[in-house]
Amino acid sequence: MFSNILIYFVLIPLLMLAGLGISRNVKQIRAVAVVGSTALIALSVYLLVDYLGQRAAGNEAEMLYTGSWSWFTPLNINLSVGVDGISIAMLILSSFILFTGSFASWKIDQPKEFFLWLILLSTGVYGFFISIDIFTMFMFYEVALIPMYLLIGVWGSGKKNYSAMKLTLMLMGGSAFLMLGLIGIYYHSAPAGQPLTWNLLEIAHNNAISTGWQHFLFPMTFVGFGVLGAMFPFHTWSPDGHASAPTAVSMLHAGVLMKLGGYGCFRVSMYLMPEAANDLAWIFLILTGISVVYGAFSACVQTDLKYINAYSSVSHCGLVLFAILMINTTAMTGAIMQMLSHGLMTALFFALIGMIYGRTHTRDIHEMGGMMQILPYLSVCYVIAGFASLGLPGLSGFVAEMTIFVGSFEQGMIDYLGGAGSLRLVFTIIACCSIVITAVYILRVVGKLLLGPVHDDHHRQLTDATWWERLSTATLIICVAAIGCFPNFFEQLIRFTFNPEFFRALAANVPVLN
Amino acid sequence: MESVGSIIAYVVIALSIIIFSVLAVTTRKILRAATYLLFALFATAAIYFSLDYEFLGAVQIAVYAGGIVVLFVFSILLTSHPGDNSARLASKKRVSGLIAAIAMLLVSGYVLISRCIGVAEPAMQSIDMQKVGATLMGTGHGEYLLPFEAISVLLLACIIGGIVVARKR
Amino acid sequence: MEKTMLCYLIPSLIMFCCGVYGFITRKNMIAILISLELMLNSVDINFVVFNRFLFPGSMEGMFFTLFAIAIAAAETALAIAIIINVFRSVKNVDVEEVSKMKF
Amino acid sequence: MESTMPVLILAIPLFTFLLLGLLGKFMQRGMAGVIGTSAMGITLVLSYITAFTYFFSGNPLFISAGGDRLQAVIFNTVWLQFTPDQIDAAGQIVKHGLAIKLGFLLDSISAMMLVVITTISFMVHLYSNGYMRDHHGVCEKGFQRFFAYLSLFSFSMLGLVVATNIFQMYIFWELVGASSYLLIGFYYTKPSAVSASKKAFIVTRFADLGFLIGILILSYYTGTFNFTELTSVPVEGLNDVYAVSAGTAEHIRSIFADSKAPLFMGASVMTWALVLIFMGGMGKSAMMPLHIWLPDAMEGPTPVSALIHAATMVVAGVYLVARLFPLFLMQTSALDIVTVVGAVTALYAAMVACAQIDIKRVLAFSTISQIAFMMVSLGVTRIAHTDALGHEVHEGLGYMASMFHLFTHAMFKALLFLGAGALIHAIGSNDYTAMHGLRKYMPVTHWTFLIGCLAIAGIIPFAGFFSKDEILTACFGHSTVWAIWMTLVAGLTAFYMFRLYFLIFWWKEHKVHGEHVPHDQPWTMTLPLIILAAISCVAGFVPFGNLVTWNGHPITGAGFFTNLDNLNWNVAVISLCVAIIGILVAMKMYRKENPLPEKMRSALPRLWDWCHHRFYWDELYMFITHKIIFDRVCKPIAWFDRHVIDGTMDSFATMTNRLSVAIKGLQSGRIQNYVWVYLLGALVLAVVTMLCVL
Repeated sequence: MFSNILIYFVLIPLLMLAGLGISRNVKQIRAVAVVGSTALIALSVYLLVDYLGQRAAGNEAEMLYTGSWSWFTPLNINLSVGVDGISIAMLILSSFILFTGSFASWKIDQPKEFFLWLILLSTGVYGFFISIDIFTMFMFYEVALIPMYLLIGVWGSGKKNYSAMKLTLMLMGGSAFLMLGLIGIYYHSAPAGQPLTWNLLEIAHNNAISTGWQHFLFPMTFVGFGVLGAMFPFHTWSPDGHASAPTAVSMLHAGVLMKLGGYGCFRVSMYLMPEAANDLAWIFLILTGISVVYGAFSACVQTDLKYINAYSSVSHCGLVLFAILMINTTAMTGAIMQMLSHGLMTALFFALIGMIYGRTHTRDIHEMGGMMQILPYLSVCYVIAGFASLGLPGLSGFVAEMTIFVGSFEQGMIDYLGGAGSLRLVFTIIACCSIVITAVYILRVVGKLLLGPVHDDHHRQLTDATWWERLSTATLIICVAAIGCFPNFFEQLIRFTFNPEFFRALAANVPVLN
Repeated sequence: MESVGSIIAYVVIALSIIIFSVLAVTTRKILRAATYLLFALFATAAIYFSLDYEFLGAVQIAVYAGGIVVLFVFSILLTSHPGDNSARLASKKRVSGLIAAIAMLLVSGYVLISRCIGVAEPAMQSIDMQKVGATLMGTGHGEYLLPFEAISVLLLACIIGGIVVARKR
Repeated sequence: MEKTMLCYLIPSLIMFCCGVYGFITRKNMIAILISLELMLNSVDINFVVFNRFLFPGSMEGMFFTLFAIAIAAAETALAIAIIINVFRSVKNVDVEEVSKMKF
Repeated sequence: MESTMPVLILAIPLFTFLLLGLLGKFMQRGMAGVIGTSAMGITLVLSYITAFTYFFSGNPLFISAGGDRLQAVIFNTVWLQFTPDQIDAAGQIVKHGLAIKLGFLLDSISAMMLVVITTISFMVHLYSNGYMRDHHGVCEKGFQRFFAYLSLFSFSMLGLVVATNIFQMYIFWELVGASSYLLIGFYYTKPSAVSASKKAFIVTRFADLGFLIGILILSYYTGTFNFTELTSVPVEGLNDVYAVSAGTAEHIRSIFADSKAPLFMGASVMTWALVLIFMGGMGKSAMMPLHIWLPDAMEGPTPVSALIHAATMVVAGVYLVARLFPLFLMQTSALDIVTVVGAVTALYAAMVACAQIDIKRVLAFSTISQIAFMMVSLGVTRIAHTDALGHEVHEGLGYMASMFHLFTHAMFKALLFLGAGALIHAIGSNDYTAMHGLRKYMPVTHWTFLIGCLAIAGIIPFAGFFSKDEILTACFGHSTVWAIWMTLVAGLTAFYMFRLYFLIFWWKEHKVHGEHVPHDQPWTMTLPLIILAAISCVAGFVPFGNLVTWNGHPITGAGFFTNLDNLNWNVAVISLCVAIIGILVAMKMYRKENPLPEKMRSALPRLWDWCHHRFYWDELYMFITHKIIFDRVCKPIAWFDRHVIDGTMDSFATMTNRLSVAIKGLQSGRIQNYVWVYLLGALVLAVVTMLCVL
């Protein structure tokens, strides 16, 4: 069991928990967090290199590093692990955000308990990304959700009890749908007479879910994961939750946890139920298409920095699901890119907002102004994050959005010219409009918050970023710029999975140019 | 045809059961309630005697009247001042109590009267103590060693529990 | 005039109903306990009566009553211990007032 | 040509940006200026060498045996692969997948643009070393940042013009937009600058939306982003060398025409694609109705206005149309739209420029008007035919004229802006009312400004004369109506420029306030003025007809004075007359202080108001964005989200809560209640059973 590298993604966080248990003072706690998260970065980068090596050596298997250990035999539940390029991308994302999140919570109250929950949360996240058994996947999913309640409820700000409760309840509501869907999948996972299984690959291989059942189970799982992916109209936990959450939790939540939704949607819903995906995509396409512009428009009139960013997350995460539903290689690649990109830049945003809030004790943009003169470092970082968000080339947002738009448009035209209706085309164009609206709200914030004269003279005494804040933000900016400058590397990493041989939903939708 | 004496005895017993039961739940002085209970229990013991269960009657008097009521009295003395009247009952509560009691009475009474009418008292030999003891200690069919042991353990547990709960901290 | 089974069962039923009434209406916990004893007692009578009238050859009813008396004693002892304990902490034996453990 | 030099042309400004951006605050301010300027100087030299090599070396990579100029892809690397290459069984690539590549396409227009950009950029760098200091020579706060941004802009603009594919162009298009945003908002403590920068970015972003959709349509049908595949054919025997070909464009048109849905809302899909792409150009080049950001963009430092908002970035739209010109030529309806937009904008901007007080605003509207000239010139270009005046109009004359005007306009408009900058620096105000009669105090500025005005008015032999003449010739070749229209605009141009000139330097004697006497600026500022003035004098003789044509095929012979030979004198005389009339009217009205302008204004109050308020476009936009989009769209959506969507979610919670409160009474914890309910329940059951059984 320990010869499988993936196990260490769960094992290291568990060791960190043990380390936290025995650490006595805040220095030891920080040391555990930093060392552990650095180890996780190292592990994920090593995994990436090794993975690329194996692929280069001609390993054509769908998932690598697979392993399976029996857990509960009567129901055939196993701890099955395996990764492909997408999981690896997500693992790297998680590691970096955990790393920067640890630095962002350098001065948190009750550090021991805080990190304990934070790391438990990330255990769930890692477990989710490495699992290919949908039961353990679901279990890790729940492990990731529960600590959120305490993290927001205890360390949050504002109406934290309400927000924590709302977030947890809505996500749990989603889980209820999800569980129904997953159990349904289990009972149709194999043809009659063969043993049932939870294993993703086996279910996909068996291809035994009848179309009728798919039509029932697809919406269940898609909505279940979609709630976490902030899909309209199940997104309202996001603004309140993010607004109340402490910095690192916002970062992890928007940066990684919301990606669980998108990842689950494509790994479970789209992957296991291709026929339903093709048949029912239009419903969710409309919802996610609405998410994209709706979130952006809502962000335009918010005054709380975190609300602005939460609505922008709704818009960007909507784009992820939107692109997944295009069932087009390019668009889906773009969706994963967008997950990476949004994860990093929204973490950066939340980190910066947390740092500014920690100094000014307000998040209302009308009560601040001219921060560029007072906090130049943080302000410049904020501008960079803003540029990434509005899709400036050279930063990650651009490549993700463009890949999505190109793919979506292609699929839209294929539909339109092929007589399959113009829904995809119309919604692609509507989604494209978000680049303008995004620019509006980002520049509005930048103009009000950072530029212009200093609004409040008390703010003149504030000090700029400390070293740990600089480290945290600089790391994220470098990641954002790395994706933005060398996108092809990531695209190639991701693209392998979107092979119609593996991904049956695509088979019905192979692009044909004219 | 029964002897007049036994009929009179029966009437006295039945009346005292009814009267003391009613009094026990309606009096506002708790100590009196315990006393009425005592009389009701004695009357019950009398029923047992009249039905030829002498041993049972003896146990009833010894355990119930002798043990439990004394416990009641002690606890009443411990928890209330003599002469205290309990508050008047809210009429809502009394009505609901009456509804429940009368409904119970009507339904059960109807069943009893419609079903059990006219079952005469068959002849029965008086049960001697030896048989009781043998039955209690036996392990065969219709014998009660296991429940007996269970009761013993229960009583022990109760003793310990009572001590633990009531012990001063 | 013959003493039928009904002659015993009716007083027992009335006793039971009194117990019910008392149990529902009384506020003093000891009074409630007294009501409970009344109900138990009436059930005991029923057992004995049924045994005596319907199955005169066997002793099940009697033994059941015997055990019931023993258990009732145990239960009462424990209940009174609890009541005294409650009284110590809240200076009251009113069942309405003892609501700290509720919800 | 080895590819190090082109790489360096792009890499040096980028590196300078990173250097100054990251380490700028650790260096002395003046040092940053020196680094930025010298880096730009190196880029200038490299670009000149590259352009010279391209135009004059006779290298077969750049010029065909028949004398046609070719397109050479110096390098091209995949940056982002969208769809994989299709590979056949033998491992050969059958069809390239859709991919964004980054590369360097050297052809006549990109070489020309390299020269323009680096020249102006270098001048502006040099000039900024003087301009961005106060009167004591102390550098302004943010000096390093300023040069970093300038380097970023230069990098982006160079990347834009050498793009090998339309998506690379889009990438750098966005980057110039961002650097423009940063530079307009350079004085970020000034609210007006902040809102101007925001406006510029958002308006151009809106236009870019059209550009993006246009790209998506075009790339879907053609399966490529590459200019060389859209407009050119490979040259036999040479790698990565292409010749512009109408045949390829015709092929592209047939792809659209043969598709399943060739029409969309009555117009062909290709027209839609081209018009949407042109919309991007309209945004960047400030064509009506997307022009509103440019006047406000004057909030930026004046050198920035000279570089970005006069000479380089704003002509990106023209460049874009020129880049895809073969496609436009195949779809003349798109060209007609270009013409109409250009012509309307030209007149509009010229009228507005006549009624502005802020000298930079006058120049800004003049820029809009002049760019519109270039657009019109592109729009009227057709294949060879005989014009209304009986002259043979060469195929692609308008294209050549447009590029020519782009080149000359860049020089003289940068000159005018830098001159205006010198005035503003000296006076400390943007209004001509604070200037008047400065000719004696600032002679260098005065003479160079005059040269700029003569050039833009189109007086022989200054640069503007030749290029404007070619444009008007092309217009006459296409349509007399547009030709007359544009000639009138040319007259108006002469009028408003000289109105500006006279109001600044004549009108009345300058009142000197206190000790501060306006004077010429230090050499770093005057030298660029002189150089640009010199270029403006001679740029008209550059044989563009030989160097820059739409298909690389020279229109005219080589040689320095060929432009004079090739003049269409009929048109030239008309335009000269119109220009001189314009100048004379301006002279009459503004040379000496007199009541004539006031009379004119009161005679036509409505016209003055409309022109002065720019035909109320800004108010209209304000109304649309604030009153409609913000108040009628965003706020209701936000309200809807909070109250309807969130309210629904909350009401689920409240309902559950109410329900549990309601049920809670049942679970009262009172044993007596339980007993009561239990007993009655049991009795009811008993009764029911009895009724059923009995």
